[in-house]
Amino acid sequence: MNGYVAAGYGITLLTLAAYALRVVWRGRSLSRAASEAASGPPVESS
Amino acid sequence: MWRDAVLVAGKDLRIEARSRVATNQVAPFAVLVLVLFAVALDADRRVLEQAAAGLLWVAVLLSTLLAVHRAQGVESAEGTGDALRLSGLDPAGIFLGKAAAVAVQLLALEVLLGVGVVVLYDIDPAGLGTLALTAGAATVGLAAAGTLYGVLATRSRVRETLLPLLLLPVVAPVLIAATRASEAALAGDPLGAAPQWLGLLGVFAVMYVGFGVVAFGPLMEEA
Amino acid sequence: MSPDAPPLVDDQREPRHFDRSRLRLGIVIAVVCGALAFLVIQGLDNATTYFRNADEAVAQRDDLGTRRLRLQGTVVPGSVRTAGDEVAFAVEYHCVAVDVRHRGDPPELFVDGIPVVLEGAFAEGTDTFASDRIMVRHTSEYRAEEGDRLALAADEACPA
Amino acid sequence: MTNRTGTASALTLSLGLAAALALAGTVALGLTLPATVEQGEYSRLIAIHPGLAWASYLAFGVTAAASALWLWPRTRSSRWDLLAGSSAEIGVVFTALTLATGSIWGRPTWGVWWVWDARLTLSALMLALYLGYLALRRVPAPVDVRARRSAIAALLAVAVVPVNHFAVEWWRTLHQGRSLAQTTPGNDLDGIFVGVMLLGFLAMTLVYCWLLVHRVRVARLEDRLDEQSLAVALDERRREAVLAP
Repeated sequence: MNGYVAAGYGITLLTLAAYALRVVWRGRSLSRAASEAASGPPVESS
Repeated sequence: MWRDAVLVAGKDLRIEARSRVATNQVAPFAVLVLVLFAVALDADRRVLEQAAAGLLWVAVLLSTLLAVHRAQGVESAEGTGDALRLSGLDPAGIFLGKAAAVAVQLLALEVLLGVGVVVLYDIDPAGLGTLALTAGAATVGLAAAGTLYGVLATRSRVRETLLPLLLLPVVAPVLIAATRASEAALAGDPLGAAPQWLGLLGVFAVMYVGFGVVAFGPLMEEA
Repeated sequence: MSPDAPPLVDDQREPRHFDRSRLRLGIVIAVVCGALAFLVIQGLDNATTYFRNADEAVAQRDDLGTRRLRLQGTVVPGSVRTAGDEVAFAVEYHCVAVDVRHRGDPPELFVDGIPVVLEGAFAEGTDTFASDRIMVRHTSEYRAEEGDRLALAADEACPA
Repeated sequence: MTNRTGTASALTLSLGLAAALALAGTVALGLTLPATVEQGEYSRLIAIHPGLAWASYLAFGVTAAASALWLWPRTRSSRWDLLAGSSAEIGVVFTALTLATGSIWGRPTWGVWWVWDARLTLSALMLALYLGYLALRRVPAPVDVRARRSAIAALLAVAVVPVNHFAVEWWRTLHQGRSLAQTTPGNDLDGIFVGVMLLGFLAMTLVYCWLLVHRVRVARLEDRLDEQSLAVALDERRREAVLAP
């Protein structure tokens, strides 16, 4: 396969995958943080 | 609306005249830009001659950023912005006044830069009528767009970097059209291209003055 | 409306203010639409922004001088000659041909009968175009590789 | 579904599946397109490049529509603001990819990576405009202020989209004309290319929708967490103030 064609497809698929992973991963970490915050801040002994 | 505009424009111009920032800092900066281009490109005088129009308008564009920045800075200091908002002046009038003040400063600057280009770049000033029309239309567009985006970016700590990012893409058509029209004017417009570029400049100016008149009110209410 | 019940000042002012901002919005929208329409009409007219077709460049030869410009035309089949690092060929548009001398390597897809955009200037005192960049201009039509290339060139036949 | 973490749901699962299928089909068919006389193998990039451009127009159009809905007092709701911001971010990704794939196609076919014709210049401006929009959104400000500001900026910026779309007809460009308007109906090969291109449009649209749902949910979580942390901070400050003396 031609290098330019491969580069065009490759860059598109990789970028879309990277962006999608970033969004989904951020959604996970945020919803975890949100559920922790909703159940109150972690109790610390002082 | 118009009376408010005159009031605000007079106020801004008086402040600029007293503070002398425009004459002592902005104008020298613009001339410095011209000189730097001249030093960088002096090896080939023909390049300088061909690029004169573009360099002139790049210098104007950079100065516009400074002028807009000043015009907004005047309002963000010591609660004058709140005073202006509560003054009962028509927001459209405030917009037109601030834009007019910026436009007056830019026009003065363009005359200075024009003389600078003639002297430093050894340009034969031809087509003065077309050049004057170009400068007028481009200045109105730059001042209107600058004032509108200036108030968008105001009141944020990152204003210095945000304003160029917002404004430069918006006024890129002005840079292109003004450069092409000036090039054509300097060459005596043998191909008759100048009116088309002037038309584009006029359309841009009309559109951004219109946007500003409508959008300035809601933007001022915030914050 | 009865004349003996004058409306309150507030009642009169509020709707007037409202109407005014409405009116202003309407005027601005109309002006912006008009300006855009002007741009479109002018844009349709304004065909000289990116390149000149070969026939226009020849017609404007005297005004153009040795100014740099972009020139568009179809490579005349059979006109391509390579000599050293120069390529000589002719491009034509609307049956007006321009001789071209190009310095440097032509792009990979440069062949007879394709439309190209050339960057350069007319050489002083001649009608030969000295080009230093060839860009191949493509259309959205697709022909299979095994199809014959003559079909491309035969599209427009000029009177000899 | 109370114990799920993340922004997935039945909707995103089905959307994601459809998007993945369409994208896989586009790539498979796109890579097996026949080579053509004018462009050789490079015409295979047509399966993705126009689709990416279309998706970016769609994204910026959605941003503008959502911004208008926020500005209209009767439909004002924070959800339109979140939708506008999320859509613009995805649009920027698609615009960047459009420029990248176009450049990769242009190098072998035109002979240059980049030219300053009307279409390419406007696409670059479009990218810069929306990068500015995203920067404006990131400026710390109360939610309402941010929404109003960015809604106005979005409505100003969207003008570039139709101008860009028709630029290839209004001005002479090195870029070819609008693909669908240029094909000849009788040409079989045109039919194949148009078919694959349309599949690319569908695939990119589905990818956009899937990303958008996730991104909006992430944006809502971000805003909610901001509010919560603000509330927690205020609370702590109050307690400190009470304990201090």
